Amino acid sequence: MDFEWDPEDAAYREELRAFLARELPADWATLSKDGPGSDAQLEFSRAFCARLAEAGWLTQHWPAAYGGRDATPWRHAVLGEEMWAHGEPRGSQYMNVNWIGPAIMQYGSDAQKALHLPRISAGSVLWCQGFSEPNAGSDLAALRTRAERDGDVYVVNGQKIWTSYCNKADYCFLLVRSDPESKRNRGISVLLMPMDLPGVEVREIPSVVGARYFHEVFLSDVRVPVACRLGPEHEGWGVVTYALAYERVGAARYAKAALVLDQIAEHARANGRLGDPVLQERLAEARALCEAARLLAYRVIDGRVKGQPPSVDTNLARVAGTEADKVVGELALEVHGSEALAYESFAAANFRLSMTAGVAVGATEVQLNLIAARFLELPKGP
Amino acid sequence: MDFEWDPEDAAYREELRAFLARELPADWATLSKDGPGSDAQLEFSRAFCARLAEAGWLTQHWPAAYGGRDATPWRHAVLGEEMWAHGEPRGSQYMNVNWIGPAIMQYGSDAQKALHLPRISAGSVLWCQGFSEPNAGSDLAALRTRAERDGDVYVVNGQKIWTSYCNKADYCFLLVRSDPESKRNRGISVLLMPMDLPGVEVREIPSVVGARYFHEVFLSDVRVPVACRLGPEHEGWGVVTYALAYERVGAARYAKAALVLDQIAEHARANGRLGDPVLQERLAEARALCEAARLLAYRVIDGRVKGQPPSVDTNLARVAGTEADKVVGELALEVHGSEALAYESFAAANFRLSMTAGVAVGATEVQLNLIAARFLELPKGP
Amino acid sequence: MDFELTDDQQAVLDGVDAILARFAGPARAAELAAKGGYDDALEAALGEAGYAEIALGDGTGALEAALVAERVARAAGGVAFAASGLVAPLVAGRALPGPVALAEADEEGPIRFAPAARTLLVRDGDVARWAPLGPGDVELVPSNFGYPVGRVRASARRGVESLGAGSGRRLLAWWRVALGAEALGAMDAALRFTVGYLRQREQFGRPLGSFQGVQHRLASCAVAIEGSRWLVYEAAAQGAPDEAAACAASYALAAAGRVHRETHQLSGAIGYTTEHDLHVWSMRLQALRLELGGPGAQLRALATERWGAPPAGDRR
Amino acid sequence: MDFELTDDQQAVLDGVDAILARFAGPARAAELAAKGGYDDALEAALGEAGYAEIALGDGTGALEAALVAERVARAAGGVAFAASGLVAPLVAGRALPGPVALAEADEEGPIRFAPAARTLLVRDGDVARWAPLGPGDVELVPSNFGYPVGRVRASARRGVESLGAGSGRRLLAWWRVALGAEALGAMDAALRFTVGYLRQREQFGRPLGSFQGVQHRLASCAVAIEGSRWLVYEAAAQGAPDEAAACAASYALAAAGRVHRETHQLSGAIGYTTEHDLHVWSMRLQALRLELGGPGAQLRALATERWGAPPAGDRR
Repeated sequence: MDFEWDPEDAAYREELRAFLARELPADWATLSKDGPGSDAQLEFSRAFCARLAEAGWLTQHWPAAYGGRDATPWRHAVLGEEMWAHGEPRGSQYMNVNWIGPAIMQYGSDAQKALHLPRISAGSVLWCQGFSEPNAGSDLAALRTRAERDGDVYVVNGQKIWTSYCNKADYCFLLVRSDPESKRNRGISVLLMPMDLPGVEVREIPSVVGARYFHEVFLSDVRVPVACRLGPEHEGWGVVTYALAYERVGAARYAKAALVLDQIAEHARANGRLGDPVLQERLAEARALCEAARLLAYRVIDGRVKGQPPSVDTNLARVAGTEADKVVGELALEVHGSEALAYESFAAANFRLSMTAGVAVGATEVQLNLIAARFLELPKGP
Repeated sequence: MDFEWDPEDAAYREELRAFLARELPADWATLSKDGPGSDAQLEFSRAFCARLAEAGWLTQHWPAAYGGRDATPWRHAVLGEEMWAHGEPRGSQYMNVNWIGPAIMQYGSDAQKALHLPRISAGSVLWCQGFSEPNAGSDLAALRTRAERDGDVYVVNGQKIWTSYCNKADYCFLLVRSDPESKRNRGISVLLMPMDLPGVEVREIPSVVGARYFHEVFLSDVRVPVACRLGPEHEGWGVVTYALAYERVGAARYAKAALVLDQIAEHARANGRLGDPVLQERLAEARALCEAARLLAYRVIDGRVKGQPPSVDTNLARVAGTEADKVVGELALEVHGSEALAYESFAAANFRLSMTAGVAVGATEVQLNLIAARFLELPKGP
Repeated sequence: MDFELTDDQQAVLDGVDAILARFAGPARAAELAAKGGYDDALEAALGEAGYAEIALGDGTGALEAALVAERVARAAGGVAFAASGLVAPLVAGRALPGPVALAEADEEGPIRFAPAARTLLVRDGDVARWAPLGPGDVELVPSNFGYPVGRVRASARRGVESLGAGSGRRLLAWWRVALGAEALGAMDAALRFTVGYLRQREQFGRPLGSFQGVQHRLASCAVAIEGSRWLVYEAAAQGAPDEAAACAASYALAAAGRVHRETHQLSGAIGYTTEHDLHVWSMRLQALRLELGGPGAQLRALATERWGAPPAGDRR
Repeated sequence: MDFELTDDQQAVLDGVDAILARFAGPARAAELAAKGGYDDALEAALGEAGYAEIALGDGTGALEAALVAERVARAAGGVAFAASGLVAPLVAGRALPGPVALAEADEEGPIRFAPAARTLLVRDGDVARWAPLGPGDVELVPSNFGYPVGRVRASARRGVESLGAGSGRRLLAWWRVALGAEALGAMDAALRFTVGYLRQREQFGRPLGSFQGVQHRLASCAVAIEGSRWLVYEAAAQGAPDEAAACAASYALAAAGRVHRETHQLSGAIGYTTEHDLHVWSMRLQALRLELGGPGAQLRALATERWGAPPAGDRR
């Protein structure tokens, strides 16, 4: 066992922080208040990711064959932590580089690779994911959006919901049921659908979390070329499973939570309340949760470095990350008191984003089920 | 709505407190440390209950026809609170007067009434309850102890477990399966079994809670006269349901917890720590839990006064009472620190007894199931 | 002792429910919240029916006022009834010109209902003061916690007329009861919404509400809500004794945090959209927890009242 | 970064597991606990195999000692390895005559392992002192928290030899890591016992462990235990930095409280009898929470280390 960062990774973190200090605008705190899905942040991400790409860091973890640098998962984790801690200036593009690109490398045709990978690694394209449906939340296999083959195209009809980022997206990583007779996780295909096709309609779902956070995507007789299908027909479940295995580390929510927590402590100090023992204990509890979440996430990265198959470590890390995020969000409210009533306040902004923790990464209940089954080996209920 | 005590009930409480101040020995705190099941306390209860009976209070809530005074459930609740707050000096006899007596009044033969009721109301007899079995915990209907009819007697074979008080008991309120072909809650009978019959063997289960807290009762070819059966043969489930409806108010754990909490606060004050905000908040949280449990229990009493059928209010009150008891028990440990390591310490004694809260009154999980089904009307799982 | 509504109390609530059915409800609340508005129509309807005077009425009093405040919160009514109809009359001994907003003299943050209030009732140490609020006194603050909120000029926060020695303490106690009643109503509605949603919402082939993991968490919320109910009712019925008031607020605000967390966790994404109703109540629950020093201040007050613990100051 | 045991570490643990399989386990623990005894046989076996020197060994150090302390706790070993084999050598720079008991100069309560200890290592402000313990120095105190405990005479608690400036701080940090390691081992075993019991125990026609309400609570415990694991390992590997040590102890002692509560609640009555094993670990978890000022003191220390929060004193 070894808990020290490789000196080069540690040096990289410093370099990255200097980069962020240079590249993030002075009003970044205001700009990023509505989260990575806001118009402002999505727009910003195009310029920012281009700069990251220039520095060679945007897709550094990709194989050299696809323009990457074969950087280790640890190096990539440093990037992820620093990005999340700073409000994810990559906007939605963390999805592009983390799992959409790798899925295309694995399953894409030459044409698909040529079309998508250079744009992703240049930081100039925005994607969204079309997974959830009104009657299939955490239960992906219940999806109903149909894609009927009509010669060279699929005619797609259905509805996706809770989609983030899609108001500005160029493409959608879309799950459809291509075999109408199929059940559950069979008969599903993945389409790399251009968002500007006729019949694609995006509607914002107004939300207390912030503007442009959630959307519905209505698909009415959308004619998607068969050439847009990623991987074999009807076997999209395998594609998704592969892609999400890349996502197993998940967002470094703990890094964001730890930074917010430091800011809460700073606020308390500035207001002369850091001497209050109750506050000290609450801050410390939250800090310990962030640290535990960090190490549980590192355990997942370690498994990935070693080429181990995805394991229950991911579920443990997600439950811990969610808890840390929520506790910090609630603590921000409590420490800021009635000032937190203001929409623009630091505390309210953090609370809004933390409210969605545990839903966004797949309901915590599903994670707990998996821990019970795989880690504790408890018998399945009826 | 009215939240004031009837002046007569309030006056009665004062009278009762004066009585307790007179009757409880100076070393009562030490004597009662191992809980109502300890030898010392069971022994003490014979003298104490006799004095309560003399005062006319032991079975004041019984009908006048059976030597009671037709006291209201509120009056009886005052007695229950004061007894629990003072470590239940009635020992196991609270069961006698609360539900064993009433069940005999309802279902007993004239001979059974004549035999048992005068002794119960005089405070001179000890009972135990033979419900739980090694493979039937909170699931009473799974019981297996067999009673085979052989002329005028039942031949009883089986095993009861987690039985409290039975080391000194004169009688056992015993659940048996009288119809060997029956399943679940059919074919069960209740026997009022003398504990001195041949074939009854009691073994203490050593426990961290305290000496003589739990026992096993082995029943080997015990010949129990049919005349000891309470109510119709094979229809004991109805008898038990009736009896336990009397128990719906349950022990006034909140009264004990509130008193212990005051003692914890007193200890903190004596040690100059009552100014610590963390301790203040923890004490207050526990106090609020005790008060909520008190009022939820009162709601149950109110329903009983009004002749309403038993309801989910009982389950709400039990969950709240259990939580209050546990939180106070843990807080006692925390406030007393390493002094609590000593077996004889106030904190350790309270913690041990509070550990069993929620198990003794029917597992909290079962209560939560019932609240979900009856109060929230959530659909039943498979 | 009697834990059931009298016929008169039932009649009061039937009346208020009828008004709320017409003038309140989550849809109306969401509409008002979008523009930070106040529900003048509901206020007028309650006033016409005589509910503004219920706390000092003939045969009605604090308990009835608390019951109405709970109902208004349950229906997500966009009026300051808890302050105007419960706290103000019981502290001042007479109705003050409504709507009333409640403030602490040294608290500078946004104040609930201030943008619509005609009267500010201020706790200033041991006395309560009140003052009329003029148009220039309040600055509207954008917020999405379900209430119109605004900052009140420091001069206006000092109040004009003192209500006498001890009135500060009475204000504190009634304010706590009011917070408890409002939290109770909102929690009750938030839980009912969530239960209704989970009863019909299917996942993995059966209703989410049939999963035991879900059921136990909802059942624990039910215990917390029913506990809050009786603590609030008892404190109101007994005239808000300091200890009982602090106890009711302590318990109810803790329950509010739990109910917020659990209802959102179990409702998933629909909890965050303004197209479903949960947020109407859940965000208000958080707002109530931001008032009067928060849950911690109520707990400390309870410790002081119960055991004479030395006042430890607020956490903020 | 590497989160897996090296081959050498695995060999160390295989060795200690073999010894523990022979000399420890819950049955042996219960037998010793009944008489407040110390496991001299286990101590001797660990000593012969060289584990007493592992913290300052050739190619082994604090992390290996913490791993062994965890294993000893998991097997409910009745020896003071965490103090003797982890804390003492890392604070003193050499092994002290074992068994070692740890004390705070101003704490008068019973001390774990004091009845059997030959050395008392005392934190006295900024310095650590140690002293040999003689037969008259310790009074055995009956206890059922799973450890032999005793009161040490005030004169003996003052210690004899100072380990120099800063040694008090080092003692505090290593003591925290040791508490974390012991809690981790005991929690892990308590959860495993409970999971095993609930897998086979049937109620209402199916294994209790198949109920989702049960599963979610056990899964939450698993998260808390695995979180404790990495915090303890990291703090040990990094040489017990003050902040990391306080963080590991804070998290692990909170987890210990939760695991105690949940394992007992879910195990029901069998948790209370000495005829099943749960109490062997669960009662020890509570004892660990009574040490060094309890969970609150670790949290306050973490706040001080992390944010320079003014020391707030202990709660007791």
